[in-house]
Amino acid sequence: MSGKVYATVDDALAGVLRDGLRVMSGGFGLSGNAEACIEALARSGVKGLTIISNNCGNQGQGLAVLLKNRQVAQVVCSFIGGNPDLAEQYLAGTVKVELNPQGTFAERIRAGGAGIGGFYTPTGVGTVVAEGKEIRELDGRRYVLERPLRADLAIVRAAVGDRLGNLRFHRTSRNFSPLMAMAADVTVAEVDRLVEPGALDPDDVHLPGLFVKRIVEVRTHKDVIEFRTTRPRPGGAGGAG
Amino acid sequence: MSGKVYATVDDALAGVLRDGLRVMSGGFGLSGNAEACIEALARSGVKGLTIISNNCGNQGQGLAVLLKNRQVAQVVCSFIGGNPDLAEQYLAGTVKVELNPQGTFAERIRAGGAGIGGFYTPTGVGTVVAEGKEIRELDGRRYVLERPLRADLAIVRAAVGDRLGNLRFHRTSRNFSPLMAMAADVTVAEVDRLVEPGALDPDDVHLPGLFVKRIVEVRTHKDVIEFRTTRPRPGGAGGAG
Amino acid sequence: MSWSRDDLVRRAAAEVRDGQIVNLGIGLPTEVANFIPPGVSVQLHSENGLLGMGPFPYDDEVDPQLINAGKQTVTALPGASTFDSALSFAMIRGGHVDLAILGGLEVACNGDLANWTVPGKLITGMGGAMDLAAGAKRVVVLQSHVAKDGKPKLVARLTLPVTALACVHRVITELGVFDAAGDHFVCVERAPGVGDGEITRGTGAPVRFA
Amino acid sequence: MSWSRDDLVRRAAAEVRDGQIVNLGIGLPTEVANFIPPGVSVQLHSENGLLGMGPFPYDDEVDPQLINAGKQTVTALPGASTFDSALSFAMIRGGHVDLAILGGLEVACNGDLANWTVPGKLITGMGGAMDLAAGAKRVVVLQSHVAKDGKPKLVARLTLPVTALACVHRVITELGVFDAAGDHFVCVERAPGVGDGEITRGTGAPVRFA
Repeated sequence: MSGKVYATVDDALAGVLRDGLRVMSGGFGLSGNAEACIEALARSGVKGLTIISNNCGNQGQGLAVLLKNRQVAQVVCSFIGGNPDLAEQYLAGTVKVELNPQGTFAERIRAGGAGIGGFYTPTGVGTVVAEGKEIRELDGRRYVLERPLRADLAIVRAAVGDRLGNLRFHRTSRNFSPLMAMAADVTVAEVDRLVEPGALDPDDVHLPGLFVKRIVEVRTHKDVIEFRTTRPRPGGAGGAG
Repeated sequence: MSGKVYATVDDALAGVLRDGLRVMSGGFGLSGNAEACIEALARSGVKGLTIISNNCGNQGQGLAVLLKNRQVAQVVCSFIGGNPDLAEQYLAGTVKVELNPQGTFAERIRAGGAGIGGFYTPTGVGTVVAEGKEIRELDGRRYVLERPLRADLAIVRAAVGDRLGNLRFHRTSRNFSPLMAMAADVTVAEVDRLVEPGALDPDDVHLPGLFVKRIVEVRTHKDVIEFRTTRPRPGGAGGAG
Repeated sequence: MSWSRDDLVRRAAAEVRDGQIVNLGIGLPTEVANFIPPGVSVQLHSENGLLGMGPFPYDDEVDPQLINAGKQTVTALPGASTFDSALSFAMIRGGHVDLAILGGLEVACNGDLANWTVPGKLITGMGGAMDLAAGAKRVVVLQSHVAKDGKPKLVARLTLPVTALACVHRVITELGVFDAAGDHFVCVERAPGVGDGEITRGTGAPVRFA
Repeated sequence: MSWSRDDLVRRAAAEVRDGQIVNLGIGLPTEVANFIPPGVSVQLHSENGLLGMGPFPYDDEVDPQLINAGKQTVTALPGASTFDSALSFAMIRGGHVDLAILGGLEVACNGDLANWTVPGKLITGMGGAMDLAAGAKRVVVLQSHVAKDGKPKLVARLTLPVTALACVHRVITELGVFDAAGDHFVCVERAPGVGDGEITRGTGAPVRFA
């Protein structure tokens, strides 16, 4: 079979990048980002991007670099707090922002990947989110009709991937990534560790490989922590007196 | 915390069983069934059940025992081939059958558990399945509106479960079970092996424990195979000459 | 004498029942975890994909890929599970989260909640607030009784943009505990020394005293 | 001389392209797996929750909880994955299955397919047939050219209950290979020695010969 494995993220993204691309990017804030893919997007200089991501970076880092570079025309997300680059360009009117309730955001992406034409959710009824959308009462409860989200490209990061594209995520870095991988024409996975088929037990796969078109091993990540919260070790050797 | 663990399936089902109950049952044909729970349902003698299950047993076994016992009033499923008990009672008009495309069946159950009021699927457009349902064109494609399925009780079988209800399934026995566990008021899990919290890594859990209300260890199962298909081991010691 | 910040959080912690699945909103509600009474065992849900969230890690345990919805580093307790955002919000929307304790800007006596944005201020987005408010089985709001300018935050009708309609069961403020009861609030508990008058004057909707 | 059963299955196997995700229907289509040409590597999808399905197990490998959609015991190849039915049908409905090879009862020249039930016969249910027909990127049907009573099974308009509309790209019968082309079929290949007349007479819709 023609392989899915690429040597570098630039190779993996070759032929896909263009101005006006719709890009889904997994991760929650700066955690679990496809860091090398984001850097490659920045290097490429493509413009007019629509970024579909929960936060579109934060604190000037991650996807916020694309904002700094003025490569982004629109952001579809659920939360933009802590992202001064986005706030500034949104207020200036140079970037359009479409806010979604986070659950609706996730479900719209899932619908995009699962061939669902639309779904009724109770979230957002009576709010600004429902404006212009169909409201429908079903079995005595009111719902908003929400439509699927799709993209040209999804970039996701996983802890382990095999040559067939099967992925396994670490802890809370899973978030939107499996959904986005389903909802994009091309999904590029950036994995901490690339393994041979069979190294992952079939029951251990988080995202089946058919959703991943290209895969590249990237061994080191910055893994920026937004809020490093810890507690003192009680009576520990290094504990405070 | 008041525990979820019960000593026997009869204990686990106590207080839930009644005539007219809507029961979801995981498994694909006779594979991956909550066998002990099904036997307990049979023993209990409850009647007028609605069984929501892909096949409702097969070959006179599994859920078909409930059919034999005349405990079933209605079956919601996708396939009834190979189930003479169901065919007979369906033709006699003593059991109602609601057939669903298998993907629609799965998605309706997921919707029931996920608080989705309805969804548009392309499956079934132009077929008997769409009769009496809303057909809607969205972005140039026609869809059928399908509604969620819920139940009073779900019975599922898993390979491993911990005391908090976290489950892990073996191979293709997962099928509808995680979805049904989400969509029932009470889910009883019958597990081959019960372990302490922490024995399953958080990333290894297939179904988070909040969906399982009661859990019982059942170490042995019949594991009936409907079609035992094998191939000869090439040149193997016991191979045919 | 109205409740202190810690009193408020401690009173909120008393809302938690043994065996519940609980989601604590970002900010003050997060601190409720520190005051859950002994013997009450709950599982904390974090909407970014974690059930069974534990306390902050020791310094040498920090995992950049194990965070809560406020993007703080956390731990996973034995029996925890991780999952994607679609399943996480299926839990919320499907009514599998027993209790959400959220911050508030305004609560109306019919249970309407405003807690995600103030017109004219920099928008931050609703994140998971609308899903939690609309989906959790029980919603308890922690907020101050009145705004800094003295304007009531318990009102007859919201003036701020809605998060979800008819979703709040109970509001806890420094003055007491108030249940949304349709066309009025019911004061079910008072902070020590707080009189009817103080409550009535500070509330923008009728209050009945239980 | 029309194609034998094995010829038919071998011809169907030639439809499979390297790297594809392929779902093989129950019955004759299942046998296509045995004829996939060397050098063509595909992953077989079984809608009960398996991608990367392998051949039948050796006798001592049989796992009652590892079956295909026909409930036969199978194996999982290295690189296989298992999943629940919602994700399995998300794959199908979402267009992630490149090719479905299905059995047929009737195919209309506009691509409409009937393959799940015959009125008056004992109903068995559609199982995954409607999802596969409506969702797979390409649908190839394997069937006999005419029914036992000589009635055409390639028709201008279905007479049997629909499985999915406008979904079939290609039909392979013992007489040849036919593409659904709107108001006619295009015969793109003939079994050796089969003439235009035989095809035209056995087909209930106009046929053009490529």
